[in-house]
Amino acid sequence: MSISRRRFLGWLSAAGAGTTLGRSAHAAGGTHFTGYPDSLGVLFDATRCIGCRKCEEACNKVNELPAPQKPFSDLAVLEGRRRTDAKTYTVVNRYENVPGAKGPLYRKIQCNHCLEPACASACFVRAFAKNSNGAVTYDESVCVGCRYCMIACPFEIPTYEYDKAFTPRIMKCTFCHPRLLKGQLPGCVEICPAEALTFGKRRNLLKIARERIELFPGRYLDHIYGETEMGGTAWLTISGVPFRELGMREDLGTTPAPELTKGALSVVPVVASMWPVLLTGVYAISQRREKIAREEQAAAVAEAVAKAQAEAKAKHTEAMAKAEKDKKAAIDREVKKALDEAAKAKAQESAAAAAADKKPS
Amino acid sequence: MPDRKIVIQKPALTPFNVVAGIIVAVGLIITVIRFTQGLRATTNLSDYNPWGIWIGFDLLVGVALAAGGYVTSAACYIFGLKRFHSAVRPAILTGFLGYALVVLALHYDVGRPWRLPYPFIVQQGTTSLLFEVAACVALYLTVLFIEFTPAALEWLGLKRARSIVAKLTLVLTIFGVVLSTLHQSSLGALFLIAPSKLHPLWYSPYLALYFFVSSIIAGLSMVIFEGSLAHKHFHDKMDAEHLREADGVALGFAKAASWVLAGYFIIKVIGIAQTNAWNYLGSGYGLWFLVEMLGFVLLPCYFYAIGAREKNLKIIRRTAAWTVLGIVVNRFNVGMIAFNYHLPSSERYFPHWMEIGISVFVVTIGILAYKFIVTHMPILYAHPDYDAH
Amino acid sequence: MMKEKSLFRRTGLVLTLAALMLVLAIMSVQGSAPSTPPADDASKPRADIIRIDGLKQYGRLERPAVVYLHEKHTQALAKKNKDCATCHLPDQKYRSTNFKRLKDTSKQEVMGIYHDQCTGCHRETAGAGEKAGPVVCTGCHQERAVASSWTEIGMDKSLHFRHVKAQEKKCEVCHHEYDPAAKKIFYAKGKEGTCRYCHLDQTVENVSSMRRASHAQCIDCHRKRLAQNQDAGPATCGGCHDAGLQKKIAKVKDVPRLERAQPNTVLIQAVKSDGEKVDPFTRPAIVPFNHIGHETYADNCRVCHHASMDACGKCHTLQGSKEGKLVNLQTAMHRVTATSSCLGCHDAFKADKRCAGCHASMPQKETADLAGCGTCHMPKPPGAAPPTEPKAVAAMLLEARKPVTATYADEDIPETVEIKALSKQYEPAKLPHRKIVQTLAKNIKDSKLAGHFHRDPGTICQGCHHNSPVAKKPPACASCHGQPFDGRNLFKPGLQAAYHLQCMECHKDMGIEKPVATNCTGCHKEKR
Amino acid sequence: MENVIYTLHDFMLRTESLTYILIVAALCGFIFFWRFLSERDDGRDHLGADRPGGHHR
Repeated sequence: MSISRRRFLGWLSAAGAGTTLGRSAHAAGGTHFTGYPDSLGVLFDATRCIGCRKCEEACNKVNELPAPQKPFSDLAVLEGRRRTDAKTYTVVNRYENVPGAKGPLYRKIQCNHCLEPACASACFVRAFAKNSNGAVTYDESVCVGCRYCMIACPFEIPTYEYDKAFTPRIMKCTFCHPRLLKGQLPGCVEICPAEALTFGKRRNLLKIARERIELFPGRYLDHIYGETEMGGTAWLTISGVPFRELGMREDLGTTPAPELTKGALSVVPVVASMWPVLLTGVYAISQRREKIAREEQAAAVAEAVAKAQAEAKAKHTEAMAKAEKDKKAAIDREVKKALDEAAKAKAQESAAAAAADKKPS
Repeated sequence: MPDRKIVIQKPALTPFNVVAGIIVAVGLIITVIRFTQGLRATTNLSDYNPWGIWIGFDLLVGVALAAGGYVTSAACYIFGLKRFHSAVRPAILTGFLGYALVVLALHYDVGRPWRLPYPFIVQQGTTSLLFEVAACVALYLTVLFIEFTPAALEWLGLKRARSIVAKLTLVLTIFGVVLSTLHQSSLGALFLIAPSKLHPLWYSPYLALYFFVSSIIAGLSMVIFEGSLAHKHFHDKMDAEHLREADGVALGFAKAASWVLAGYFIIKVIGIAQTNAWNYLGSGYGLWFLVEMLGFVLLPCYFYAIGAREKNLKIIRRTAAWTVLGIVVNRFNVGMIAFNYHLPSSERYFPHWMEIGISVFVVTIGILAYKFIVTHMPILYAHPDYDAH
Repeated sequence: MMKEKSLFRRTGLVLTLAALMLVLAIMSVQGSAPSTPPADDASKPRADIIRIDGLKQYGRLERPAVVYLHEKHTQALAKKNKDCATCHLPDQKYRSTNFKRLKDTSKQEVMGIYHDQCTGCHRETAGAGEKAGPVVCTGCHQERAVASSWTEIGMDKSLHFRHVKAQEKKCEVCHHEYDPAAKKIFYAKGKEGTCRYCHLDQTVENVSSMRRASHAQCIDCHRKRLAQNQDAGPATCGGCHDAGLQKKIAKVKDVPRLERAQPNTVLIQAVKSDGEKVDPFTRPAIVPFNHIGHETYADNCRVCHHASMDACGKCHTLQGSKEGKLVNLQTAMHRVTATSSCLGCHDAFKADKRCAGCHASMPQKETADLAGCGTCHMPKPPGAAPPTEPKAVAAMLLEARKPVTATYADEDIPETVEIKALSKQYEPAKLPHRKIVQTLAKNIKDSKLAGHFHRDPGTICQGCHHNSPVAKKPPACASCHGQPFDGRNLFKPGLQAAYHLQCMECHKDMGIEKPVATNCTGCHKEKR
Repeated sequence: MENVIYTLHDFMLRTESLTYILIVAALCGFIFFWRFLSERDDGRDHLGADRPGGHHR
């Protein structure tokens, strides 16, 4: 299925949180971000790379990384699949028997220096920075060592010094940021004998890549890897074979990393402000219901008491009236006296009953 | 009500104590290795697999299973379900211990643990969901600590302080729910940034919602589960109210858990529909996903319902244990099993025994702390000198 | 309470079983299908695989199409002295290529024929105690991955010549025309075209598909001749279509020219859309075309005459016509990406190892470089007056235009060139310059095409000394290539890369394995 | 796969349509499930009570 892996943060924006205020609203506000103007990049042309490992050697030298076990002139290491590690910022892998290719193909792996770096977006101490020259750099002095950047990076570039107990660092290609500041080329670019790495402003590199593809339609695929992947990267790749044949993922989508988490982040203030309101409301309702229940109970009790009293009174009056009538009707005094006593006794009885009703409240 | 002053003298070398002692000893040895030789010596973590069970289990599972605190206190204090009152303190205690242990475990995992406060005091990476998790966990741990203090203050006999804290109950509860909502969901949202690494059946724009809803399920189930364990082992510590309400708590929570599980199942299915990931169901991962969905969501949903209908506590308790296991399965899937699904099997992660050792060590410390607190503080009974707040 | 307890147990059990069954069902529907196909016949690639999916025309297939191995059945029948007639009924002239029917009538009927006849025969065979095919649904209806060696076969020049010879030049045996009024086929002498002009991929009305037509007619003829013990072509699937067996079909070397009264030379004629021919002599330049010369390079007529045996300009008019799919004459001749255009065909030769060294690094873009036009487009000869026969003019021009492959004299070519510019670590690299030029010159010596396009002795130098005018002493590389990543010229590599790209890319494209690109000392001697 | 989706609009048209059907099915299912869950409870319990805190009286 040819769908992009773009994700829709539907439920988040549905909660009304997607359209927060501010100058950075993406689609809704019609604003979008294109990265630093004139930032630099490198174009890797996979049809030119000869797999000499000079770039690895130069990288090791200019970054003062520890010497490898086997010398860089040993091309036998290309037999296996390698990746960047804590002692290597860049590696070249060889791909044999790629359909449609005349001989072996090579691909250089290093940090792609995303326009919107996932590592920087993921870092909770801002240890990563996207510099105006395009380099994504890392500040060891604040890093906690949580390795969330390694989870976040779609290219699996950041590595970690697992060997160190106290001062482990994240290790990754720096685009030779210090050298760039001094006006020098990145080590790997400088040494590449075949200009498989072309250095320049990213927008110019895109022009060069497009021109090469147009002039040699049979040699290149019509795609510049990194132009849109994960929102675009400073390092670009062109190739004559599908990028997956060179171990590059073609399913990364074009959504920049911050866009992936933007929706979830925008929910935070909404929950923080609306939850107390809602919960207090629920609390008030439950309190109110309890109160009503209490009042209703009290009212019911009062009503029962009043009713009992009224009943007793009515009975009493009735009894009195009856007694009066009897008194008048009766001739025999003894009979009359006896009735009087009986009436009294009844009144007492009902009073006791009423009192008994009242008590349990 | 049992007289808490009677201390029953037990032999020191019970099987429990022996096993716990060994675990603690081994844990301490591994701790030394970890902090002298680094993660390479103690873990199977690699550049492809930066997070192992110290995150997948200790953080993701730990936080989810500690959700009982906010769920129970919200039910009792906010929704006004007073008959669950006796369940609040044990739930808060386990919540507090859970979070404390999560933070403890994090010290093992991160490279420079003394820098854990850096996100707050040095540089704030506010675009990171991990920042939100860290902030909320830190705050919520504080909230839980304050919520828990009445028990400690009662034990210590500090009446004034206790009454001040008691007045804060509602505010603290609301705080707790807000913070829990945020970080429970953010733990899921941590993985939103890696759509290319998490298997499409588990990756969803709803990840945050899934984690939040399943934390409610985890909280409810843990309260039932712990209740049943406490009943078994600390029956003598419980007062009449606790014993009288315990069955009602289990029944009510079972019904709620069943209902939430039903909703959770629906949103999981809708998540598949939204990302159109149906075709993955036929693969091996699809089978495993179905095991999770049918075996650990639909099945407990049904058995909770049966248990609540038939008022059968045995079923409810077993289902609670099963559901807790289901939460573990889910967090493992998102954090480790379905994560990095694209890598060849040679690059996949399986924990080192020392990693497992530390996780078991941390859980053991939790159990020991729980045991100590339950035997010494008024958790499973109300203190005779104080009114219920 | 006890009763209820058993109730839960039962419901729980049912639920678990239901879940398990659901899992299994999903597995069997989705998981099993693409996983592992039965490997019975997968070992050896076959050319006789037929997918019986004719019911597609009546809507979606309810079951997987049947993978039918034709030769397996032919061989089984042959053992019982049965032949094609067992399954294929006689139609008007040839046997029907359908199974046990002449026409597809309805879904029910077609399905019935297969089900009754296939399984009927399988049952009968099995009843006789012999090995027989399946009789249950899934026995036939299952996705099977059988390795295929099937390759298309076409009537190339050699094969055609062998047929002409065998049929003693009786073209009418195969070639025919269709008369729509009489609904009959007839033979028209001198109008023979290729089969595919009429027999398309799909059957259209009365014209059967190429597949059906060729199977009916070719096999019928081959079988008849075989029956009479005459020399005949294959009558089995693999005989024509198996990649391996196909190679064993005898090839005639130096095939005599086809006899269809085709011209030797042609003057490419432009026609306006209304059919009016443009007088070629009013045009500034004309294109003479060596028809007989191109015949030797083309495998069959269809390479150029792709839709009919007519002049290009008939359909591809000056402005483009509907018959020519609006492709005008200019495009039809010049589009590099079209295989049947002049430039497209010529361009394909650049992939040859001998040519690729220079040509692979030249832009493939259709060039607006007018210098190359003159190779084909020639000014009209001064003497030829308008009424001259165009073919004769073409012959005259072609006579004047002969291929040239000469380059400069050896003494004008420096023997070695020392490249010192980049030698910090290494001794200067010694380039065997003359040897390279001589090799390149040798490579193109026998190619007429190359001879026409490398007319100037300096053309061949342009392979390396590009982007500068042709000259005996071209400028040195360093005069253009300086620092890398020059912001003012984005597309120009630096000197080192220019050398490496030029040398090593050329070696790669020409298949020269030494020196290996990563072996620095292969070219540069280490400095001591 | 025979049904290749090329546009976001078509993709959403498919997924959203299915989602609406699922929502309706889920709501209907909820009614029956709630009845199943609550029918043995004492009378007053048929409304509300679907909160994480469990049912109330």
